[in-house]
Amino acid sequence: MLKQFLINILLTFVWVALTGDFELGNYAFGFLLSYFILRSAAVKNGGVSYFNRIPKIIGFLFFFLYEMLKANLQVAYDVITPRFFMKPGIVKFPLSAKTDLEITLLANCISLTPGTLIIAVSDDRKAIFVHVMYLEDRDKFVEEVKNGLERRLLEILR
Amino acid sequence: MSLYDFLSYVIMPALSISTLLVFYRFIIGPNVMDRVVALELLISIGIATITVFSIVSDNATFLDVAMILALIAFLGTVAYSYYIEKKEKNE
Amino acid sequence: MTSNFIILPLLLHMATAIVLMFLWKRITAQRIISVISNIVILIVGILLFMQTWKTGIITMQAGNWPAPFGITFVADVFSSTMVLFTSISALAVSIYSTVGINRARMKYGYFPIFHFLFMGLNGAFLTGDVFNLYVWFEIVIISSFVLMTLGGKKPQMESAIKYVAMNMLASVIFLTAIAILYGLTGSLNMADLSIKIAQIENRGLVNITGLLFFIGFGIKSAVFPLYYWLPSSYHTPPSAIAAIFGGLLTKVGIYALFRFFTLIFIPNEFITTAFSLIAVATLITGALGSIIKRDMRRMFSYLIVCHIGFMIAGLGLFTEVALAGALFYLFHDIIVKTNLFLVSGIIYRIKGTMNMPKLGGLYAEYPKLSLIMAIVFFSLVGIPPLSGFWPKINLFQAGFFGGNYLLIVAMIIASFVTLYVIAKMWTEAFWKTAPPLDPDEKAYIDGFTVLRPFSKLLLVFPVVMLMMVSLYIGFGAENIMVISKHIAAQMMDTSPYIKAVLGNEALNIQ
Amino acid sequence: MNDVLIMIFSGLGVLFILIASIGIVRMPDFFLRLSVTVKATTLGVGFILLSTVIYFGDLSVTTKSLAIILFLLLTSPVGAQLIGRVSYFTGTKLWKNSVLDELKGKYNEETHVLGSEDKEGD
Amino acid sequence: MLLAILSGFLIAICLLFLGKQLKGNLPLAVSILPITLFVYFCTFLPGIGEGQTFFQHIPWIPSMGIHLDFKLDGLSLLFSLLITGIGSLVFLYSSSYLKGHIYIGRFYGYLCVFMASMLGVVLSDNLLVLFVFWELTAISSFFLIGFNNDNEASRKSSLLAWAITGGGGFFLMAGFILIGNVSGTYSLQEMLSSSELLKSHFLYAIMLFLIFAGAFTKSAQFPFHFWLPGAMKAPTPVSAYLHSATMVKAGIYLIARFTPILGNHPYWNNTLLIVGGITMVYGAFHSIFRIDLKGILAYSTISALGILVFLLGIGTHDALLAASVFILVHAFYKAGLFLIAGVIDHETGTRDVSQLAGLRKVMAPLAIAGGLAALSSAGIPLTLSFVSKDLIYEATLNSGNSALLFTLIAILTNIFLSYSGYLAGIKPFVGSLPAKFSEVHLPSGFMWLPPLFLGLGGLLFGLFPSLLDSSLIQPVIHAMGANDTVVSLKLWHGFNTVLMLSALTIVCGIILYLILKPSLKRLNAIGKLDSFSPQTIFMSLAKGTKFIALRYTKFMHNGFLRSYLTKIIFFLVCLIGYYLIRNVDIQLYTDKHTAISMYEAIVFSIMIVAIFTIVFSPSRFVAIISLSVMGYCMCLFFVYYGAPDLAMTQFTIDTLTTVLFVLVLLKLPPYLRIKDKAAQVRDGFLAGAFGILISVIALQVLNEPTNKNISRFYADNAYLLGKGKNVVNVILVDFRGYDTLVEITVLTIAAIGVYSMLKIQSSEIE
Amino acid sequence: MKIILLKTAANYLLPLLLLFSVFILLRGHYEPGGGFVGGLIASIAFILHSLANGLDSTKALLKYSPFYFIPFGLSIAILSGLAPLFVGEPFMTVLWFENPLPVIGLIGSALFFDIGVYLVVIGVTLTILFTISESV
Amino acid sequence: MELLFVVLIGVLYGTGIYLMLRRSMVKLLVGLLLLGNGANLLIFLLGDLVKGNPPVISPDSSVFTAVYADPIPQSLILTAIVISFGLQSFAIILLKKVYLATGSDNLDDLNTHDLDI
Ligand code: NA
Ligand code: NA
Repeated sequence: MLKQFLINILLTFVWVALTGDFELGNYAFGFLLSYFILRSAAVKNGGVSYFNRIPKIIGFLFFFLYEMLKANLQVAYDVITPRFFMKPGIVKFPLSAKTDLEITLLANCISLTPGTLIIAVSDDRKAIFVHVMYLEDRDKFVEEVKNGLERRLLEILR
Repeated sequence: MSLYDFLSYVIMPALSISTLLVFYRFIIGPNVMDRVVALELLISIGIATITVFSIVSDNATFLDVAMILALIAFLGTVAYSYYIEKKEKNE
Repeated sequence: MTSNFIILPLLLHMATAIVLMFLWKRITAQRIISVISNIVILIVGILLFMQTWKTGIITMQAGNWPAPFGITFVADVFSSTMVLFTSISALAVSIYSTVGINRARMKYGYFPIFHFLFMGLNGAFLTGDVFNLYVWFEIVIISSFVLMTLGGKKPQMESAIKYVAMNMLASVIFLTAIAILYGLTGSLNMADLSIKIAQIENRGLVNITGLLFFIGFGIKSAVFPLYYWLPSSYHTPPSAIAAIFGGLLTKVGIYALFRFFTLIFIPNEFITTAFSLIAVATLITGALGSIIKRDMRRMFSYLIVCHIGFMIAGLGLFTEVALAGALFYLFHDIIVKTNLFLVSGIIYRIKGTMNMPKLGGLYAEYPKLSLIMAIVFFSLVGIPPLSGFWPKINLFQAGFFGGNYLLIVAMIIASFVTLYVIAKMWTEAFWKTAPPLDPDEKAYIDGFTVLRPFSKLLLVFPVVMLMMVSLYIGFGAENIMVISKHIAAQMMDTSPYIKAVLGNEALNIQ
Repeated sequence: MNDVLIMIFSGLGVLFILIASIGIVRMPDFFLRLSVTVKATTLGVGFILLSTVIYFGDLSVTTKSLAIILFLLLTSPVGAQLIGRVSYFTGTKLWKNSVLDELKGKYNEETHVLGSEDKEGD
Repeated sequence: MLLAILSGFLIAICLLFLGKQLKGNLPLAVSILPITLFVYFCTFLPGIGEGQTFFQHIPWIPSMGIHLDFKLDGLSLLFSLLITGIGSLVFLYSSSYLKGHIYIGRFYGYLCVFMASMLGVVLSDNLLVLFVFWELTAISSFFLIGFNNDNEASRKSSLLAWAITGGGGFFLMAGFILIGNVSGTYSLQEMLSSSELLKSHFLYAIMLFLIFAGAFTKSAQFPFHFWLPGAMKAPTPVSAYLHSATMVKAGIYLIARFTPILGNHPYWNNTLLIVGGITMVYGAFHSIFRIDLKGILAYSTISALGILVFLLGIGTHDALLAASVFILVHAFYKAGLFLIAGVIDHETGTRDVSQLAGLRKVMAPLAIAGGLAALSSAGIPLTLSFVSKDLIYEATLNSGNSALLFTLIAILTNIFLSYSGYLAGIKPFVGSLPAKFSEVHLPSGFMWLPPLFLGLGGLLFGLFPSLLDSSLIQPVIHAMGANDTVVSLKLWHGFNTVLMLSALTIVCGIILYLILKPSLKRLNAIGKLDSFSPQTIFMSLAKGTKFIALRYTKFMHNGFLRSYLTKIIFFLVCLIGYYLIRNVDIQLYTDKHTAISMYEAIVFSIMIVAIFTIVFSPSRFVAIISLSVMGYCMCLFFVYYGAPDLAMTQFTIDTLTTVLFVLVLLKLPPYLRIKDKAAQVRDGFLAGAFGILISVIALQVLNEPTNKNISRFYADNAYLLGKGKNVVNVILVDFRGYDTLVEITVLTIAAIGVYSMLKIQSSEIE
Repeated sequence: MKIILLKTAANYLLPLLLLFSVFILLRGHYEPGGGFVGGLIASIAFILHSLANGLDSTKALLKYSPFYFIPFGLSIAILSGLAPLFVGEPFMTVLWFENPLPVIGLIGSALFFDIGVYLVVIGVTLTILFTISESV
Repeated sequence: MELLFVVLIGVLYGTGIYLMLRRSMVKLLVGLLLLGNGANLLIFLLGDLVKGNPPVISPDSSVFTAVYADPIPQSLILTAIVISFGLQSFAIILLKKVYLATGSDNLDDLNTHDLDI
């Protein structure tokens, strides 16, 4: 119930921002609109109580941006230099994340950091298969992701 | 160098070159999924191009197109993978 | 009556179609509503015709935007007559369909599509805007696609591909022509175009645009050498649908040709010569095709092609007399061709085949029905004083007047062949005793006799109704001829049309 | 000032895009190409969108730009995963220098089920 | 007069639709109609005799100059009397001939239609009205010949008869219209004054050709005669009525009618002489070989019709007079012979003249009738026929340069005709009665009285020809334009050349009769000539036409869609390309064009490559994905050139189309790739030409200034009046909202179509 | 395709895209967009949903068969065109309410027309695609 | 730029027809699609090209202050695009249905009935 409401509020803000009209009427309209859309779409998903997580979210965002930039530069270097330094491979990454949302966000984050790409999620949701460009040590890689991305993400979501 | 010139003579050409490169991959393939990836990248570059063009022509209206592209391109990707998965080796 | 009255014929069809969509699969209700709606529209059609006949051209500026800025609907005598005849056919076919169309087809949207199709036809007749005409054409063709494929039998599908491909090609050419027209004039309003086109100095380009329109409409009207879709497809759908096709689909192309080449692109000598030659080729091609076909509906298809030639001949001769003749022929043809396919449907129901060698004995089994059918056939042939005869007089007159002897020869041949094939069909299907069945063939049970009397009536009544109309056209030819001459005169002098649409000032500027 | 920022952002954006484009041409196998493109474009397009935000300085443009970025972040990895998965299962081979393939043998061709452990019974 | 004609049609309609309810003596009741009409027309005799003409004018289609104008003059009256008079006899005769036939109602219906139409033909003064009735006679003839429609020969003959006469009819129609065009009227009466104008017109020959085409086909002139023997499939009273006494004479009537208008011109006379001459000899010659009674009569009828045409061709006063009388005479004796043949057939079951003999013993009154008719046919003195034969010889003898030839032809013909007359009228009755006919007895009086009556009539008028001359014949030839002389018919002219010739004819006829016995062998002998008879030629022409039609139709409509498309595009390219090259000064002005920027050029080249990938890619999937690339390039162009709405829509719709393709293509068979170099090159040329054509036209249009008034109006008023700032959208929902309404309807229909096509089960249909 | 990532993404995209489609629809009179594109985007949202979750779940979500959106939308469009007839204006004359509403701006019958278009487009697109998916 | 458009249009028309003349149903359909795009571009071109200025009145003005692209061709193309979408979807389904009926993508397999007499 609360989750739904929060999403409703969120969508209202999206609406207001999208239209760029900050009058009260627009909020009301946006609220009603997203209410009806949610009602009709009846999305079932996990909401979160935001407010205590906002700092963590911001922290995560910066961590993520940093990772992204860093890795991007590495890939960029490899791409524009004539020789390839890659050691690609597909790694099975056992999941701690459980819900669809958690898995999806984790997977997206992994994919967005260069050098790694989710190729598949097992149908029993126990593992994801990651394509890694610079695979020096399989276990070390799994460990890094577990403690880095996955932990931080789950902290926000749970 | 004005912003306009920079965008027109550096950014747009650079984007165009990217487009050409990706299109080259699109043409050579070698398999269909390569083409799908190339198409997706082409559309992303398109989004960028339209965005830059909206600055060049000083008209925010075009951003809407970019937005639609971003929203909808995904469906194409889903459809293609759906196709490949179902179809397997019929070609 | 406000000018909104003009668009009632199409709005009512649309409204009916929407209501019928809500009543999806409730076929009894659909049947009743469809027939009632068609009766109402026919009344509207009659009123509209009387209105235009009495008061001249009526216009409606859609959305209240003055022409040439908005879309103008124009009802002159030509369009209102077309609407009237179309409505008559529509009523007949809808009554016929209540029994003549398979229930499964009704459950899958036959009636809504039927009304959409007629909405498209009426729209095409009434619009005064080129692009709007394109849009109405699209309604017509997509509805015809659906009707053509409704039922999904294999021959239907096969012919539909050809039908669809060629009609879509025609649409593209039409659109191409519109593009050029807009590039030349910046306008889409027909009356406005009439003025603007006349002022363009580069006549070559203007005529090329006209020729492109001709190709586009020509495919739809099935003239030589653009007619292939017609004999490929008309024999496959059920008779009621074929009746709409045979009676009306090509006619809307003809209507557009007449409209365009009398209002916007006044043909020069090259174009009239081209039209004449095309008319000759169409007449001959249709005639030759009809000679060899032994399937009744295939033969009728070629006769449609053949008779299109008479109408194109009117454009080729391009005199008031000729146009009047072609128009008369057009009106006659709508009614008769519709009826022809309805009749073929009844025959099919009785005998289970359209193959003439296999048919037989109809006259002995159904003498009165056969005589009614005979009147339909003879109207088609143009046995005087039935309806098909009178317009030929005008065309011959104009042919002699213009020294177009080739055309006259072609018209004689076409008339002769029509007479021959119909007479032959009569001797085979009606006179001959039905041939014995092959031993391995299953005997067909007469699907007509088993019907309840009321159902029989629903099948026969439309035929009789249309027959009466064609008898009226024949015996009351004076009235039709006066109308046709009136329209032809309006075609030769476009200023009333322009004045009605754009107001008096437009002509002064010119 | 704004102009310089815009130039920087757009320049960065184009750089990433260019790199991705070169990547897609040069990379030796499909998964590598996929890998290179997905994020580079997201980042590149993101930067360019940021420059529009600065240029127009208008809330609705900002929202739109952010919406696009958000969208790309959400959809492009998912898309890449779809493509990657399908490619793998339809038999796209890994690069010859690959070091590990833990996905091999986990997909059941008949049931189309992807297990987390190796297929049982064979 | 209209009433007289209409009454026939009205009764016919009743008969056709209530046919089955008519039983018993109703046929006799129907016979009252022709009798009444006959009496009615007789009442005009005095007036006509005094030189009066009766008119009736009822407007019908005034806007085309078509009125129900009727004119009764001598010629019309002669025919009207024949039509109703012979009609009365035939009506009565048929009541017995077809007694108990289930379709007797129908039969009388057709007969009434025919009689009324025939009256219409001879009474109409308006050419087109005349034509209306003309065609109606053809159609009633069609129905009557095909009356026994379960007989294939009967169907074929009726079709042939209609094809020939109907085909001629269309020529006639063209001729009438041409004459109407030139003279400015369709009224025969008014046309009389345009005679010179018509004859000096440069299309005079065409007029003649067209009119004669109609008249000759109807009157069974060589080479169109062959439908007439076939028409003998009709019940015998019909043959008597239509195919001998009346309908076939419609052509003669027409020629006679036009004599004062178009006649007296070398083309006119010579054509008639040649055609008539050939026909009379040809018909007469053929008649002597037949053994079927009706066959004999058919050919002798053809010959008689030839004589009439021939006489009209001579065109002198004498000839016209001879023709007028001969019309009457021929009707009398030929109808009589037919009716007799009918009785014989009806009673003995055969018409084979080689078998028939001695019937006088069982049907004496008929034998008398037969004798009278045969004598009449031979022109034995005391019959009217004798008078007529005299007149014919007189006409040929006085016909100027070719008199000798003409006379010889006439004699020859008449000898043959006498022979065939004896054969039909006397042969069956003389000799000894074969045993198989001993049971034969005289039928009801309705059947034998009419022929007897006709025979006696011939005798009566032969004895007192003056009954006719001033009351009827004089007005007739006046109507044909010879209005300067007084006619006086005499049975006895004294001993002169003409009498000698008559006597010669009779004698030769008798000799011939005595030598030549009808036999199958001789029939077969003449049958060998059939291989180059006009009928054979016509039939092979028809066959040839059919063959050509088949080849042509299969060539044009060969089942291959690509062939159709090729033809369409080829036509388009030729027509428009030709016009473009001839009439447009192709020029290239680039000064007004917008500049090409590098990124546009790149999008352009990508698009071109994508298009060619679509075309040539071996994989369907690649083609479709390239389609996406192409659409996306278009989208970029739309953005560059200020069309964001378009870009959005194009992109969304392209994506949806892709999804559709993907869903549908899943289960399609492999992409078809057929290597056919020749076809590829040919299509490539055609497609290239088409593309270039469109490009060139587009370039030329770009050179023309565009009037932007309307779009300026939209731009100026979009916000002020339309209250919107996106002009495109304002156009879509407001200025041109109708387009949008229709367009969503198109979508609706497409959706219904897709839904129905996929959901409907073929098992539900039929 | 039962792919977790896709499913999740589609579930979140659905409301977002629907919202966006309404946005596009309503502002069409002022900026690019309108009933068409709006309707197309909404249908794409549902199609995506159906590709990810299966057709049945999308159908359950919609409650009504998309087919009935069509006559419904057509009715709205045609009624908005008929409205001016009661004021004595020609068919499809746009009527405007006196006062502008927040967000949407002036409300005119054109807006209802566009809403009709929106609904028809959704109905049509979904009918077509769902029918095909069912029969593939 | 007009020249490039002209070339493009020519190529679209030419290749569209070329594809329609092949024997494959799919190619036929794709050909029609290309032709439709060609026609749309033609409308666009002949309505005159104006770069970068959509026919949208700026938010702070009630009339156009600068040049703008002609909105009429755009609205025509929009209508045409949507209509051809309707037709194309129908045609695509038809193609599938024909395939189900005949089991072939080859148009030449569809001429069984045309030659019947
Ligand atoms: Na222009
Ligand atoms: Na121009």
